[in-house]
Amino acid sequence: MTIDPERRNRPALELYVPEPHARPGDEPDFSHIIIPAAGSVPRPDIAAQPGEMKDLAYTLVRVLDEGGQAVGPWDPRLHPDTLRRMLRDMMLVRVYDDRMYRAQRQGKTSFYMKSTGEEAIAVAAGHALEREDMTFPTYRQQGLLVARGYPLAQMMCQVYSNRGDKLKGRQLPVMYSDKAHGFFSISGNLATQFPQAVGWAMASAIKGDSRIAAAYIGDGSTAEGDFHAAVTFAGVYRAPVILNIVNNQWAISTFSGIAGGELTTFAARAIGYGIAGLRVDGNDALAVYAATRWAADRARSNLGPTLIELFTYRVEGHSTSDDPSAYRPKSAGSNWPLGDPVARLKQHLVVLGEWDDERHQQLSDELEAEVRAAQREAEKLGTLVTSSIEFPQDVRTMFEDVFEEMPWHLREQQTQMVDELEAKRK
Amino acid sequence: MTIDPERRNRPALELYVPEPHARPGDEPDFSHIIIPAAGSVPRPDIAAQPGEMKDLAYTLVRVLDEGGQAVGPWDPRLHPDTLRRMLRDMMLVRVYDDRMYRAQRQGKTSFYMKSTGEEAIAVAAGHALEREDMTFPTYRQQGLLVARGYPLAQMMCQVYSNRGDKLKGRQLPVMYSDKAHGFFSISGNLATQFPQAVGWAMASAIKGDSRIAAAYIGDGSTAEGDFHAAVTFAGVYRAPVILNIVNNQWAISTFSGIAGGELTTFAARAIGYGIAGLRVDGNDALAVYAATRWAADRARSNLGPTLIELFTYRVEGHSTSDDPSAYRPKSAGSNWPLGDPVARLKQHLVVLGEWDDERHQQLSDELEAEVRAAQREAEKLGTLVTSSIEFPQDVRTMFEDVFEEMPWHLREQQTQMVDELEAKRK
Amino acid sequence: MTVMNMIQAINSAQNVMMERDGNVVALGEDVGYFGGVFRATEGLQRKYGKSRVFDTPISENGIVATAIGMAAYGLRPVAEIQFADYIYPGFDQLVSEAARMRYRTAGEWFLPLTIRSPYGGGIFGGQTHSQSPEALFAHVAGLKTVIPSNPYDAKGLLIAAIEDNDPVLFFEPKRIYNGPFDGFFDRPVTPWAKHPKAEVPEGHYTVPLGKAAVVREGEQITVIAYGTMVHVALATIEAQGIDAEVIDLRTILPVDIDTIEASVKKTGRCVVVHEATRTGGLGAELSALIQERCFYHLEAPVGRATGFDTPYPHSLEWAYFPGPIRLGTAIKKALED
Amino acid sequence: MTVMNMIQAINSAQNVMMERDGNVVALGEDVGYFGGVFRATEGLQRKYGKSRVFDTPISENGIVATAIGMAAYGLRPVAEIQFADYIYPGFDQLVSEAARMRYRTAGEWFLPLTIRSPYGGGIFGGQTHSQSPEALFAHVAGLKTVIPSNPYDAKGLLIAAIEDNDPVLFFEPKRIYNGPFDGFFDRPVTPWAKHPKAEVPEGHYTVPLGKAAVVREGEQITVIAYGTMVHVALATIEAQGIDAEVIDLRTILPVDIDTIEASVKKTGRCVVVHEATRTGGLGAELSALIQERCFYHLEAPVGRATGFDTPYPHSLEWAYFPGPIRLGTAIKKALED
Ligand SMILES: Cc1ncc(C[n+]2csc(CCOP(=O)(O)OP(=O)(O)O)c2C)c(N)n1
Ligand SMILES: Cc1ncc(C[n+]2csc(CCOP(=O)(O)OP(=O)(O)O)c2C)c(N)n1
Ligand SMILES: [Mg+2]
Ligand SMILES: [Mg+2]
Repeated sequence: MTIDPERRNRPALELYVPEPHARPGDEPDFSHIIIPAAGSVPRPDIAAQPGEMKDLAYTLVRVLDEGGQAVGPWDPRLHPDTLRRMLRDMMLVRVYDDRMYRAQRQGKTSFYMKSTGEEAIAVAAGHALEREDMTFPTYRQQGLLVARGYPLAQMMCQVYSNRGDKLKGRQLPVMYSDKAHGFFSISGNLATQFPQAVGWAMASAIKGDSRIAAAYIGDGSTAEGDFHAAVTFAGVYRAPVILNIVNNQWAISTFSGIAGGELTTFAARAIGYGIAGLRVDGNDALAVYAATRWAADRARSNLGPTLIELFTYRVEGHSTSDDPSAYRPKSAGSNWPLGDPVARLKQHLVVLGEWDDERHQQLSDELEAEVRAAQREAEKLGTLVTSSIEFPQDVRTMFEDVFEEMPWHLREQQTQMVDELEAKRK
Repeated sequence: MTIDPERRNRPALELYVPEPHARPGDEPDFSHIIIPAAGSVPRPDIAAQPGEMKDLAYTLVRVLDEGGQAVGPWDPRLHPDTLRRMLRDMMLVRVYDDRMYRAQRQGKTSFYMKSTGEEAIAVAAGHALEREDMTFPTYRQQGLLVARGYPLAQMMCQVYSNRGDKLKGRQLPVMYSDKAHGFFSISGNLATQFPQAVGWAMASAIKGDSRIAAAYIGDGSTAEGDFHAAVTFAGVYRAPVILNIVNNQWAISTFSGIAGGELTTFAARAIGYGIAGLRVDGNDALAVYAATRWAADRARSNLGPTLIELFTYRVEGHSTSDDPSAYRPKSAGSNWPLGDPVARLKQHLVVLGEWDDERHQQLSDELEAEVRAAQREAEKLGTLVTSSIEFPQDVRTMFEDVFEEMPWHLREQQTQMVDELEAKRK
Repeated sequence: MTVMNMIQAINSAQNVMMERDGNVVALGEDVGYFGGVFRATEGLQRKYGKSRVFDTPISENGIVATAIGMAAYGLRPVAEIQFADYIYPGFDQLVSEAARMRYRTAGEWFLPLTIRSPYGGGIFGGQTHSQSPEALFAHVAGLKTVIPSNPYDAKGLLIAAIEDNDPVLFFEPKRIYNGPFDGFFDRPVTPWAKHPKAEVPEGHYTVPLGKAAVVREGEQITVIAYGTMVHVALATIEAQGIDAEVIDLRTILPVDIDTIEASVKKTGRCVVVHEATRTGGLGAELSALIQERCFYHLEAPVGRATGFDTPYPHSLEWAYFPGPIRLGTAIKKALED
Repeated sequence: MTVMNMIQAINSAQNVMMERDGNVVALGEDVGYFGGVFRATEGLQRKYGKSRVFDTPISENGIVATAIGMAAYGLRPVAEIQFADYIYPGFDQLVSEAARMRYRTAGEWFLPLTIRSPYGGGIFGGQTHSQSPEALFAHVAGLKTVIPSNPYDAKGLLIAAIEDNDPVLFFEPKRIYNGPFDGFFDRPVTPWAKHPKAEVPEGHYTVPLGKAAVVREGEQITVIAYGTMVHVALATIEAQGIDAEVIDLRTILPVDIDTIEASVKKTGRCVVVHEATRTGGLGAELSALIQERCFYHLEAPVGRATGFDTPYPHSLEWAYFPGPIRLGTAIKKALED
């Protein structure tokens, strides 16, 4: 504290710095989390004005209740086949994540990121959207690719940066891209995809087409200016876009309070911009499905964007480079009161009489086998070797795709590189 | 419209582009503006939670009613001397603006920006804040300097980029700076000052001091990422800062709808971030004073930031480079239903029996004389001559203040410039 | 052929392209109803409608980002940044996204995107309406940068930029919007009408990206310039009676190395002139390239006549601006060395 | 004296300065409780409290902007940008604000502000965890840029940066955080412990900004390097048995021209090496400066060994990285020419 000659008898100001409810050594504490009952939130007509549905930003759209029943107006009433497909895709994402995580630990690649506990968010949206809609994901929506049937082996080739990687080993693992599966190229720079999705959606409107965009951003990343640009432009032009905030309550080591999450919900941002907003239980596949559909219908009817906060919890570390026990209680993930999305969907199917433990185990074994087979296939095309110049890619490709046509300086550098490599090989 | 093979029988999307209510040739149309009665808005305790005062973002804090009476809980009950000082400062700003505008038209400088119709916003805040508080203004709050008694001649020297300009002619006219008068350097880059103010306020809190910051931004500029950074950081750290949005309904040629103003109020942004927000009649000096004081008291009591939308109208062109008749009806400014801030404060004083037309005329004449005298004084120190190398500044100063100490390359360039100038003079 | 100034030529390029290709759209602050603060999009909204020519919020970041999204969809957006000095809020989207998209997706996504921006000094705009940031973009792999010096090139290059399948930054030297300013600020301004390059075809044509123009052949020295500086260079050598070869780069990246190399090998001397700050400016790269490639032909060091390493000061505009004296001194030095 | 690696030295510099000066504060993404993703601020929050060492929202723009405000108040903020590749959202605040504040207010406001950022490649971080953007900042008048190559310098330079009254960018080559990597990626990593420059005083000392170090004297050729490349340079000339003079620039801007000039005038030959993309990189400026100032001493063109003009590709890291072969080839060429 400095001596402020002008302070007179005023109180000293203090900097407030938000602090999570529990730190390593503490018991995980989720007592501050308010969980409205499943089925308790009304479902407005898609043509309702944003001003009429502000309350939806402060509650939680939930369909699956504690007993595994689907209840209330948001129940999307899906056919059991659809539910089983969603369950399968969520389980597949989890098996895939575990495998790739282990592959990284085995030194087969440089980096990996799991989506454990957040599988419903990507998978249910993948099922709710139309195939021709474009998604602008973060690195935690691998479930969108799985839900749309993208070959696992191809995903793995990207993770391995190997000969089979359609991105030619240029991107960090998990930064997939596939136009045909409506999955926009993932950027290492957080939040940039959010306003790009709005531009894409505006283009669809400019052309008079019917395709919409669905964008994803993390709770931490909402602080970036790109978030603001996205919501501002989406609102002004009534862009046909779904703006999803995946609030898994952690950035890397910082909790959502550092992004403003102590002050209000992330869904409330929608109110600030005057657009429609929903807050949804992200561990409830049916709620995610229903909310996505509702927002998609609005977008497709020229009723503008919807901001959806998907409330969930990042059960595991941020990435393979992270050890969460350094900043939060070890068992935090397993104590998350909204449960596990896979277990909840499974329970629902069981309650419906459409599923049982045996079939579950069988499916689980099948998926393990499927992933293992894909891995074998992918590894035939190589894995990342970090201390070798036996690159899976032809080095000449390094100079391609900087521009459509290679200019003289890149041609010269390409020649230089080829000579260099020969010298290295000697 | 392209043929979208996947559209099936869906409706075509359309891009919506907001359009103002009236364009050149139309009658000015303000029928959509909702004006709550003066005195009708409650005044919460400063310790009230932001969540309890959301309504304040959708109404309009007004104190002066149509008859010139100060009414309701926001009446700051100012002494007539204070009211007269505020009136005087507002009138002075207007006279000053007119003079400098004319000076630009006479070729004495390159550029000027008036604040006509917005004088109450800066002047009343200047009176409500403590002298040691720091303001982070835009180019339309010259009234802050006037209210704090900054010498007019010095302002003019800046506008003329002349020998007397403490900024050494480096900044575009109206980009004043004066630390001693708590007026932060104005940037040509919109919005940058908004998060800087938050950082300044955080520093005051870090030091345990009691000084607060008041920042200004235009309605159009709220779209910049800096706005988002400012409100996010201010909320997270409960920074002692007042975040003022001056909504004069126009950027340059674009109306506030292009910044999202059709969707909700700018004050509603506060709700989105979970901080306190007010919407205030910016043409009502008493309302501006009261709101500023309320927000300042909150900030000083460690209760965090307040976002204030000051609702007003840009009566004249954006700057001397702008002709508003190209994009809005000519008489729009004079039809603005919230009236003229000078006339309204004058009326109030008259109603109070503390003022009359004669004194008003006398003051007006005095101010004209004062401004004319200041102008004579300033012009003695030169005006900008755009086609000459008879610079008011020593050219060597061009290389100073890039760094605290001049590095070798700037010293070399300085020598080169001096030689060059001699060659030019020949 | 019609006589056009730079603004008219730039307007015409957009008009021609919007007419030919329904995927071309224009956006930016004040570009819609009003037609741009420099009028570069005047009349286009009236002609092509609000969904193809529209005003944007004041967010350069949002402008670039949404334009990227539009380009990813398949449009060819032409986005205006009102002044080049205001491009920095969009810098991340340009550098991390626009420049990298084709590369990081191995060609699956590419961005036929043009960013237009009035640039450079000479109009008493002070330090935030005068900047020349081209070198920042030249250092970023994946961006092309174009700077025209006359109406004919402006239209042809802008059409080429819009037709290009990669992001192109198109900087418009605002000082020469209305006439070919040669740096003699104390002489009356000449309008474009008298300049041969103001004869502009009304329809479609292109001036290829990546190709410089030798605007004057000469033997004594090579002067490399672009934008406003082309006119300064011509005026300077004329005033000094020097038989210089003057190259108008037109495209900053990829630079036309063949034209540069041939000229410098012929003359043995070279000066680069630009308005941007000196350190790390384009002159540095050109100087490095030339000495790498023409070392044994060089009879004197490659000179640089540039803006100083300071912000652009409002009242000292003519002390900052690299006019005929600065360039003339550099040429004289290169000839004498 | 203690043996420290780079991270420890950087941590120590902040610790020393926070202890001495109550105005020094540290902020950035994950720098508070956790102590930074590279642990550069580990233990500081515990020691100095949350109001002096704190986590920020993920907004590089907000970090730079609020740090500017704090510096304007009179603090000496040390802000971390988690990776240099993520500095671009803060580019406008750095370029338009931090760099200009002293100038535009004629010294009334100045900004004693340090921006630290891990930078450079060599850790398989792919194109968004590997970049070297220093040249972008060297082109901007008003910013200083520092890049240390060893623990001793890192601490002394960082203290000097924090004490400096102008904004300083402090880029930390993350590849050498734990050991002096020399570019031979197929050999085991040497830890700092064996390096003489890992002997670091525990208390306060400075290494002055703007001064290069001649890390090896030699006669045949001058190699100019900084950061990781200093170790690559030393290893390369040792492997090739060349008697080169190796200059470690340490400060990128203002560059130590006297040391460079003296060395090149002595050796007559020069190669600049950096990891950043070649076109418009710092090598261009150095090459231009050297040929301007040492033209008649140069026996061969100034060479450049650099990263290629492409993004940094994840799997081709060792093809991109300018290691001993690339530098060796450039040196050989400069010696033979
Ligand atoms: C512009 C930018 N800044 C910082 C980073 C480093 N970074 C990568 S992920 C991450 C945390 C993101 O948290 P959140 O947005 O909540 O997403 P989550 O990982 O929880 O899904 C950070 C800080 C980055 N990649 N890009
Ligand atoms: C970053 C940036 N972008 C664009 C501009 C150009 N510009 C100057 S003022 C202005 C309009 C600002 O409107 P608003 O924020 O509403 O403020 P007002 O002038 O109405 O007070 C624009 C677009 C700028 N100065 N800086
Ligand atoms: Mg998160
Ligand atoms: Mg406005």
